[in-house]
Amino acid sequence: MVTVRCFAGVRETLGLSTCTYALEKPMSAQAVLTAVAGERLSALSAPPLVAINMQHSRLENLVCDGDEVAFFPPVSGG
Amino acid sequence: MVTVRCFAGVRETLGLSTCTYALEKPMSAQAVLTAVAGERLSALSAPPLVAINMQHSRLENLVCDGDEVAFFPPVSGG
Amino acid sequence: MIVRVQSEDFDPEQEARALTATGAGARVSFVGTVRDFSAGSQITALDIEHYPRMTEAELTRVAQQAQRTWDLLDVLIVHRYGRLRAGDRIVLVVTWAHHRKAAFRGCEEIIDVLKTRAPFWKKEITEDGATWVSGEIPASLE
Amino acid sequence: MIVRVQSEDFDPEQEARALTATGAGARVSFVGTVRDFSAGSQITALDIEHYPRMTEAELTRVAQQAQRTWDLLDVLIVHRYGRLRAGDRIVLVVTWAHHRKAAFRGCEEIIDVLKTRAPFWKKEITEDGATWVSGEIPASLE
Repeated sequence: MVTVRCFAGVRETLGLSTCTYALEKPMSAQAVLTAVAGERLSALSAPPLVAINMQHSRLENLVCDGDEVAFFPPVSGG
Repeated sequence: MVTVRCFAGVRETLGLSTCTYALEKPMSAQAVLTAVAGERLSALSAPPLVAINMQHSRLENLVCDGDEVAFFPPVSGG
Repeated sequence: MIVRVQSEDFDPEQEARALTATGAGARVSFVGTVRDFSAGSQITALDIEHYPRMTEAELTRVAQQAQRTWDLLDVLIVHRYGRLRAGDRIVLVVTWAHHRKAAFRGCEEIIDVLKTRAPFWKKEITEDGATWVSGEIPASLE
Repeated sequence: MIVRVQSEDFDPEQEARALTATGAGARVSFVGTVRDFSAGSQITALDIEHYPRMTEAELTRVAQQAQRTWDLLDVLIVHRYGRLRAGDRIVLVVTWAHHRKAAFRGCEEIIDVLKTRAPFWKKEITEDGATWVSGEIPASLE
Protein backbone atom coordinates (compact mmCIF):
# COMPACT_ATOMS: atom_id res chain seq x y z
CA MET A 1 0.00 0.00 0.00
CA VAL A 2 1.30 3.47 -0.89
CA THR A 3 -0.12 6.80 0.19
CA VAL A 4 -0.72 9.15 -2.71
CA ARG A 5 -1.07 12.90 -2.15
CA CYS A 6 -1.73 15.71 -4.59
CA PHE A 7 -1.26 19.43 -3.99
CA ALA A 8 -2.29 22.79 -5.42
CA GLY A 9 -3.24 22.80 -9.12
CA VAL A 10 -2.61 19.07 -9.47
CA ARG A 11 -4.97 18.34 -6.59
CA GLU A 12 -7.65 20.58 -8.11
CA THR A 13 -7.29 19.28 -11.66
CA LEU A 14 -7.34 15.63 -10.64
CA GLY A 15 -9.95 16.20 -7.95
CA LEU A 16 -7.74 14.10 -5.72
CA SER A 17 -6.20 15.11 -2.41
CA THR A 18 -5.13 11.90 -0.67
CA CYS A 19 -5.72 8.24 -1.43
CA THR A 20 -4.02 4.91 -0.99
CA TYR A 21 -3.03 2.51 -3.72
CA ALA A 22 -2.24 -1.16 -3.36
CA LEU A 23 0.98 -2.09 -5.16
CA GLU A 24 1.73 -5.67 -6.17
CA LYS A 25 5.39 -4.81 -6.78
CA PRO A 26 7.52 -1.63 -7.03
CA MET A 27 6.37 0.61 -9.87
CA SER A 28 7.29 4.03 -11.18
CA ALA A 29 5.72 7.18 -9.74
CA GLN A 30 4.34 7.79 -13.24
CA ALA A 31 2.57 4.42 -13.18
CA VAL A 32 1.07 5.15 -9.75
CA LEU A 33 -0.17 8.50 -11.03
CA THR A 34 -1.71 6.92 -14.11
CA ALA A 35 -3.41 4.31 -11.97
CA VAL A 36 -4.95 6.72 -9.47
CA ALA A 37 -5.77 9.62 -11.84
CA GLY A 38 -7.50 7.58 -14.52
CA GLU A 39 -8.86 9.62 -17.39
CA ARG A 40 -8.45 12.90 -15.55
CA LEU A 41 -4.71 12.58 -16.14
CA SER A 42 -5.10 14.15 -19.58
CA ALA A 43 -6.46 17.32 -17.95
CA LEU A 44 -3.00 18.13 -16.48
CA SER A 45 -1.35 20.78 -18.63
CA ALA A 46 2.15 19.51 -17.79
CA PRO A 47 3.69 16.51 -16.06
CA PRO A 48 3.65 17.17 -12.30
CA LEU A 49 6.65 17.24 -10.03
CA VAL A 50 6.94 14.29 -7.69
CA ALA A 51 8.23 13.63 -4.20
CA ILE A 52 8.77 10.16 -2.81
CA ASN A 53 8.86 10.02 0.97
CA MET A 54 9.03 13.81 1.03
CA GLN A 55 12.14 14.04 -1.14
CA HIS A 56 12.10 15.54 -4.61
CA SER A 57 12.20 12.66 -7.09
CA ARG A 58 11.41 11.93 -10.74
CA LEU A 59 8.38 10.35 -12.36
CA GLU A 60 10.49 7.39 -13.49
CA ASN A 61 11.70 6.63 -9.94
CA LEU A 62 10.29 3.54 -8.27
CA VAL A 63 7.70 3.62 -5.52
CA CYS A 64 7.70 0.74 -3.05
CA ASP A 65 5.20 -0.63 -0.57
CA GLY A 66 4.86 1.73 2.40
CA ASP A 67 6.08 4.79 0.50
CA GLU A 68 4.32 8.12 0.33
CA VAL A 69 4.29 9.61 -3.16
CA ALA A 70 3.15 13.16 -3.88
CA PHE A 71 2.37 15.01 -7.10
CA PHE A 72 2.33 18.78 -7.42
CA PRO A 73 3.09 21.70 -9.74
CA PRO A 74 6.32 23.72 -9.62
CA VAL A 75 6.59 25.39 -6.21
CA SER A 76 6.14 29.10 -5.54
CA GLY A 77 7.11 29.78 -1.95
CA GLY A 78 9.22 32.49 -0.41
CA MET B 1 40.96 81.07 9.24
CA VAL B 2 40.55 77.31 8.85
CA THR B 3 39.51 74.81 11.47
CA VAL B 4 41.90 71.87 11.77
CA ARG B 5 40.78 68.62 13.38
CA CYS B 6 42.68 65.41 14.04
CA PHE B 7 41.22 62.03 14.93
CA ALA B 8 42.23 58.68 16.41
CA GLY B 9 45.94 57.77 16.04
CA VAL B 10 46.75 61.02 14.24
CA ARG B 11 45.23 63.04 17.07
CA GLU B 12 47.21 61.05 19.64
CA THR B 13 50.51 61.11 17.76
CA LEU B 14 50.34 64.83 17.03
CA GLY B 15 48.87 65.66 20.43
CA LEU B 16 46.39 67.82 18.55
CA SER B 17 42.60 67.55 18.57
CA THR B 18 41.25 70.83 17.21
CA CYS B 19 42.88 74.16 16.39
CA THR B 20 42.45 77.02 14.01
CA TYR B 21 45.00 78.23 11.51
CA ALA B 22 45.09 81.64 9.79
CA LEU B 23 45.59 81.28 6.04
CA GLU B 24 46.92 84.15 3.94
CA LYS B 25 45.83 82.41 0.74
CA PRO B 26 44.59 78.94 -0.27
CA MET B 27 47.16 76.27 0.47
CA SER B 28 47.29 72.48 0.26
CA ALA B 29 46.01 70.33 3.10
CA GLN B 30 49.58 68.98 3.37
CA ALA B 31 50.89 72.52 3.94
CA VAL B 32 48.26 73.15 6.63
CA LEU B 33 49.24 69.91 8.32
CA THR B 34 52.93 70.78 8.22
CA ALA B 35 52.20 74.21 9.66
CA VAL B 36 50.11 73.03 12.60
CA ALA B 37 51.97 69.80 13.42
CA GLY B 38 55.48 71.26 13.46
CA GLU B 39 58.18 68.77 14.31
CA ARG B 40 55.72 66.19 15.58
CA LEU B 41 54.82 65.52 11.94
CA SER B 42 57.76 63.13 11.63
CA ALA B 43 56.21 60.95 14.34
CA LEU B 44 53.37 59.91 11.99
CA SER B 45 54.10 56.46 10.62
CA ALA B 46 52.22 57.16 7.37
CA PRO B 47 50.64 60.16 5.65
CA PRO B 48 47.18 60.65 7.13
CA LEU B 49 43.92 60.63 5.20
CA VAL B 50 42.30 64.03 4.83
CA ALA B 51 38.76 65.41 4.65
CA ILE B 52 38.00 68.96 3.55
CA ASN B 53 34.59 70.17 4.68
CA MET B 54 33.75 66.64 5.70
CA GLN B 55 34.38 65.14 2.27
CA HIS B 56 37.23 62.70 1.62
CA SER B 57 39.99 64.64 -0.16
CA ARG B 58 43.70 64.39 -0.88
CA LEU B 59 46.68 66.02 0.81
CA GLU B 60 47.42 68.00 -2.34
CA ASN B 61 43.92 69.52 -2.49
CA LEU B 62 43.60 73.20 -1.61
CA VAL B 63 42.14 74.47 1.65
CA CYS B 64 40.48 77.90 1.59
CA ASP B 65 39.54 80.40 4.23
CA GLY B 66 36.54 79.18 6.22
CA ASP B 67 37.15 75.50 5.43
CA GLU B 68 37.35 72.70 7.94
CA VAL B 69 40.21 70.30 7.28
CA ALA B 70 40.59 67.00 9.14
CA PHE B 71 43.44 64.48 9.34
CA PHE B 72 43.00 60.88 10.40
CA PRO B 73 44.20 57.31 9.85
CA PRO B 74 42.40 54.79 7.60
CA VAL B 75 38.92 54.19 9.01
CA SER B 76 37.75 51.01 10.76
CA GLY B 77 34.01 51.25 11.27
CA GLY B 78 31.22 48.74 10.71
CA MET C 1 18.98 25.73 13.87
CA ILE C 2 15.30 26.55 13.83
CA VAL C 3 12.98 25.75 10.91
CA ARG C 4 9.28 26.43 11.34
CA VAL C 5 6.19 26.56 9.16
CA GLN C 6 3.15 28.33 10.58
CA SER C 7 0.04 30.28 9.64
CA GLU C 8 0.61 32.97 12.30
CA ASP C 9 2.62 36.14 11.72
CA PHE C 10 6.09 36.38 13.26
CA ASP C 11 8.24 39.12 14.77
CA PRO C 12 11.62 38.98 12.98
CA GLU C 13 13.63 40.27 15.94
CA GLN C 14 11.86 38.10 18.50
CA GLU C 15 12.55 35.05 16.34
CA ALA C 16 16.21 35.93 15.91
CA ARG C 17 16.61 36.29 19.67
CA ALA C 18 15.74 32.63 20.14
CA LEU C 19 19.14 31.81 18.68
CA THR C 20 22.24 33.46 20.02
CA ALA C 21 25.22 32.45 17.96
CA THR C 22 28.05 33.41 20.26
CA GLY C 23 31.06 34.70 18.42
CA ALA C 24 29.06 35.74 15.37
CA GLY C 25 30.27 39.04 14.03
CA ALA C 26 27.55 39.23 11.40
CA ARG C 27 23.84 38.55 11.21
CA VAL C 28 21.89 38.90 7.97
CA SER C 29 18.09 38.73 7.87
CA PHE C 30 15.76 38.52 4.91
CA VAL C 31 12.06 39.26 5.29
CA GLY C 32 9.84 38.58 2.29
CA THR C 33 6.45 40.28 2.26
CA VAL C 34 3.42 40.19 0.00
CA ARG C 35 3.91 42.98 -2.54
CA ASP C 36 1.11 45.43 -3.17
CA PHE C 37 -1.20 44.02 -5.77
CA SER C 38 -1.04 46.19 -8.89
CA ALA C 39 -3.64 48.94 -9.05
CA GLY C 40 -5.64 47.47 -11.90
CA SER C 41 -5.72 43.94 -10.51
CA GLN C 42 -8.68 42.42 -8.70
CA ILE C 43 -6.41 40.49 -6.35
CA THR C 44 -7.47 40.82 -2.73
CA ALA C 45 -5.34 38.16 -1.05
CA LEU C 46 -2.91 35.30 -1.46
CA ASP C 47 -3.50 31.74 -0.25
CA ILE C 48 -0.40 29.70 0.44
CA GLU C 49 -0.80 25.93 0.43
CA HIS C 50 2.01 23.65 1.56
CA TYR C 51 2.90 19.99 1.97
CA PRO C 52 3.04 19.53 5.75
CA ARG C 53 6.16 17.76 7.03
CA MET C 54 7.84 17.84 3.59
CA THR C 55 8.14 21.65 3.92
CA GLU C 56 9.95 21.30 7.23
CA ALA C 57 12.12 18.47 5.89
CA GLU C 58 13.03 20.38 2.73
CA LEU C 59 13.70 23.68 4.54
CA THR C 60 15.95 21.78 6.94
CA ARG C 61 17.89 20.26 4.03
CA VAL C 62 18.25 23.71 2.43
CA ALA C 63 19.44 25.22 5.73
CA GLN C 64 21.92 22.40 6.38
CA GLN C 65 23.36 22.65 2.90
CA ALA C 66 23.91 26.41 3.24
CA GLN C 67 25.34 25.98 6.71
CA ARG C 68 27.95 23.58 5.37
CA THR C 69 28.75 25.63 2.27
CA TRP C 70 29.13 28.96 4.07
CA ASP C 71 30.28 27.75 7.47
CA LEU C 72 27.32 29.46 9.12
CA LEU C 73 27.15 29.52 12.91
CA ASP C 74 23.37 29.21 12.88
CA VAL C 75 20.31 29.47 10.66
CA LEU C 76 16.66 30.36 11.26
CA ILE C 77 13.84 29.91 8.74
CA VAL C 78 10.18 30.74 9.38
CA HIS C 79 7.70 30.40 6.51
CA ARG C 80 3.99 31.11 6.65
CA TYR C 81 1.06 29.43 4.90
CA GLY C 82 -2.62 30.27 4.71
CA ARG C 83 -4.30 33.52 3.71
CA LEU C 84 -2.06 36.59 3.39
CA ARG C 85 -2.75 40.16 2.33
CA ALA C 86 -0.61 42.91 0.80
CA GLY C 87 2.19 43.89 3.17
CA ASP C 88 1.99 40.68 5.21
CA ARG C 89 5.25 38.90 5.99
CA ILE C 90 5.66 35.53 4.26
CA VAL C 91 9.15 34.33 5.09
CA LEU C 92 12.08 35.07 7.38
CA VAL C 93 15.62 33.77 6.88
CA VAL C 94 18.37 34.69 9.33
CA THR C 95 22.00 33.61 9.12
CA TRP C 96 24.82 34.09 11.62
CA ALA C 97 28.48 33.90 10.65
CA HIS C 98 31.87 35.08 11.80
CA HIS C 99 32.13 37.37 8.81
CA ARG C 100 29.63 39.31 6.76
CA LYS C 101 30.33 37.76 3.35
CA ALA C 102 29.36 34.31 4.56
CA ALA C 103 26.24 35.61 6.31
CA PHE C 104 25.11 37.46 3.14
CA ARG C 105 25.90 34.60 0.74
CA GLY C 106 24.33 31.99 3.01
CA CYS C 107 21.13 33.99 3.55
CA GLU C 108 20.69 34.71 -0.15
CA GLU C 109 21.37 31.11 -1.12
CA ILE C 110 18.77 29.84 1.33
CA ILE C 111 16.02 32.08 0.00
CA ASP C 112 16.99 31.32 -3.62
CA VAL C 113 17.01 27.57 -3.11
CA LEU C 114 13.90 27.61 -0.91
CA LYS C 115 11.94 29.22 -3.74
CA THR C 116 12.68 26.32 -6.07
CA ARG C 117 12.52 23.41 -3.61
CA ALA C 118 10.22 24.06 -0.63
CA PRO C 119 6.74 22.72 -1.38
CA PHE C 120 4.64 25.89 -1.11
CA TRP C 121 2.14 27.07 -3.71
CA LYS C 122 0.61 30.54 -4.01
CA LYS C 123 -2.88 31.25 -5.23
CA GLU C 124 -4.06 34.75 -6.02
CA ILE C 125 -7.58 35.41 -4.79
CA THR C 126 -9.84 37.79 -6.71
CA GLU C 127 -13.51 38.60 -6.21
CA ASP C 128 -14.37 36.34 -9.12
CA GLY C 129 -12.16 33.39 -8.33
CA ALA C 130 -8.58 32.35 -7.86
CA THR C 131 -5.48 31.62 -9.94
CA TRP C 132 -2.40 29.60 -9.07
CA VAL C 133 0.87 31.52 -9.35
CA SER C 134 3.17 29.70 -11.76
CA GLY C 135 6.06 28.22 -9.87
CA GLU C 136 9.69 27.31 -10.32
CA ILE C 137 11.17 23.95 -11.21
CA PRO C 138 14.05 22.87 -8.95
CA ALA C 139 17.31 23.36 -10.88
CA SER C 140 18.45 19.85 -9.98
CA LEU C 141 15.37 18.37 -11.64
CA GLU C 142 15.41 20.39 -14.84
CA MET D 1 15.93 57.34 4.64
CA ILE D 2 17.27 57.31 8.19
CA VAL D 3 20.96 57.67 9.05
CA ARG D 4 21.90 57.90 12.70
CA VAL D 5 25.07 57.77 14.79
CA GLN D 6 24.65 57.16 18.51
CA SER D 7 26.33 55.70 21.56
CA GLU D 8 23.19 53.87 22.75
CA ASP D 9 22.29 50.34 21.73
CA PHE D 10 19.48 49.85 19.21
CA ASP D 11 16.72 47.32 18.61
CA PRO D 12 17.00 46.21 14.97
CA GLU D 13 13.29 45.50 14.52
CA GLN D 14 12.15 48.66 16.30
CA GLU D 15 14.41 50.71 14.05
CA ALA D 16 13.16 49.01 10.91
CA ARG D 17 9.56 49.73 11.88
CA ALA D 18 10.23 53.46 11.72
CA LEU D 19 10.35 53.07 7.95
CA THR D 20 7.58 51.30 6.13
CA ALA D 21 8.46 51.03 2.49
CA THR D 22 5.06 50.26 1.00
CA GLY D 23 5.24 47.93 -1.92
CA ALA D 24 8.55 46.46 -0.85
CA GLY D 25 8.61 42.71 -1.37
CA ALA D 26 12.01 42.31 0.26
CA ARG D 27 13.81 43.63 3.30
CA VAL D 28 17.41 42.71 4.10
CA SER D 29 19.05 43.61 7.41
CA PHE D 30 22.66 43.39 8.44
CA VAL D 31 23.65 43.56 12.11
CA GLY D 32 27.35 43.75 12.91
CA THR D 33 28.40 42.84 16.43
CA VAL D 34 31.65 42.88 18.36
CA ARG D 35 33.16 39.42 17.93
CA ASP D 36 34.36 37.53 20.96
CA PHE D 37 37.90 38.55 21.74
CA SER D 38 40.19 35.57 21.21
CA ALA D 39 40.85 33.48 24.31
CA GLY D 40 44.50 34.43 24.70
CA SER D 41 43.97 38.15 24.18
CA GLN D 42 43.83 40.70 26.95
CA ILE D 43 41.19 42.75 25.14
CA THR D 44 38.31 43.73 27.39
CA ALA D 45 36.48 46.28 25.24
CA LEU D 46 36.44 48.31 22.05
CA ASP D 47 36.30 52.10 21.91
CA ILE D 48 34.86 53.59 18.75
CA GLU D 49 35.78 57.17 17.96
CA HIS D 50 34.11 59.07 15.13
CA TYR D 51 34.10 62.41 13.35
CA PRO D 52 30.76 63.95 14.34
CA ARG D 53 28.74 65.34 11.43
CA MET D 54 31.11 63.87 8.83
CA THR D 55 29.96 60.38 9.83
CA GLU D 56 26.32 61.32 9.18
CA ALA D 57 27.25 63.10 5.94
CA GLU D 58 29.33 60.20 4.67
CA LEU D 59 26.79 57.54 5.66
CA THR D 60 24.12 59.55 3.86
CA ARG D 61 26.28 59.67 0.73
CA VAL D 62 26.87 55.92 0.92
CA ALA D 63 23.13 55.27 1.39
CA GLN D 64 22.13 57.57 -1.47
CA GLN D 65 24.64 56.00 -3.83
CA ALA D 66 23.35 52.50 -3.06
CA GLN D 67 19.76 53.66 -3.32
CA ARG D 68 20.41 54.95 -6.85
CA THR D 69 22.46 51.93 -7.94
CA TRP D 70 20.04 49.31 -6.68
CA ASP D 71 16.77 51.22 -6.95
CA LEU D 72 16.13 50.73 -3.24
CA LEU D 73 12.79 51.87 -1.83
CA ASP D 74 14.38 52.92 1.45
CA VAL D 75 17.54 52.63 3.54
CA LEU D 76 18.26 52.72 7.27
CA ILE D 77 21.72 52.95 8.83
CA VAL D 78 22.44 53.13 12.56
CA HIS D 79 26.07 53.09 13.73
CA ARG D 80 27.27 53.23 17.32
CA TYR D 81 30.32 54.87 18.82
CA GLY D 82 31.82 54.78 22.31
CA ARG D 83 32.72 51.79 24.46
CA LEU D 84 31.49 48.39 23.31
CA ARG D 85 32.02 44.88 24.62
CA ALA D 86 32.00 41.41 23.05
CA GLY D 87 28.56 40.64 21.64
CA ASP D 88 27.45 44.29 21.51
CA ARG D 89 25.79 45.50 18.33
CA ILE D 90 27.87 48.04 16.36
CA VAL D 91 25.98 48.68 13.16
CA LEU D 92 22.61 48.10 11.52
CA VAL D 93 21.93 48.44 7.79
CA VAL D 94 18.44 47.76 6.42
CA THR D 95 17.39 47.95 2.77
CA TRP D 96 13.94 47.71 1.23
CA ALA D 97 13.40 46.83 -2.42
CA HIS D 98 10.77 45.39 -4.73
CA HIS D 99 12.89 42.31 -5.25
CA ARG D 100 15.33 40.38 -3.11
CA LYS D 101 18.41 40.66 -5.32
CA ALA D 102 18.42 44.45 -5.09
CA ALA D 103 17.83 44.40 -1.34
CA PHE D 104 20.72 41.95 -0.81
CA ARG D 105 23.15 43.72 -3.17
CA GLY D 106 22.28 47.16 -1.80
CA CYS D 107 22.67 46.12 1.83
CA GLU D 108 25.99 44.42 1.23
CA GLU D 109 27.33 47.34 -0.79
CA ILE D 110 26.42 49.79 1.96
CA ILE D 111 28.25 47.85 4.65
CA ASP D 112 31.27 47.27 2.36
CA VAL D 113 31.57 50.94 1.38
CA LEU D 114 30.81 52.19 4.88
CA LYS D 115 33.80 50.24 6.19
CA THR D 116 36.18 52.10 3.90
CA ARG D 117 34.61 55.58 3.97
CA ALA D 118 32.71 56.33 7.20
CA PRO D 119 35.06 58.07 9.68
CA PHE D 120 35.00 55.63 12.59
CA TRP D 121 38.11 54.28 14.33
CA LYS D 122 38.27 51.27 16.62
CA LYS D 123 40.62 50.97 19.56
CA GLU D 124 41.11 47.72 21.43
CA ILE D 125 41.27 48.18 25.17
CA THR D 126 43.42 45.85 27.28
CA GLU D 127 44.29 45.97 30.97
CA ASP D 128 47.68 47.39 30.08
CA GLY D 129 46.67 49.94 27.48
CA ALA D 130 45.03 50.32 24.14
CA THR D 131 45.80 49.75 20.45
CA TRP D 132 44.19 51.25 17.36
CA VAL D 133 42.77 48.70 14.94
CA SER D 134 44.39 49.21 11.54
CA GLY D 135 41.84 50.57 9.13
CA GLU D 136 40.96 50.52 5.47
CA ILE D 137 41.87 53.07 2.83
CA PRO D 138 38.90 54.14 0.66
CA ALA D 139 39.27 52.43 -2.73
CA SER D 140 38.69 55.73 -4.50
CA LEU D 141 41.69 57.26 -2.73
CA GLU D 142 44.14 54.40 -3.18
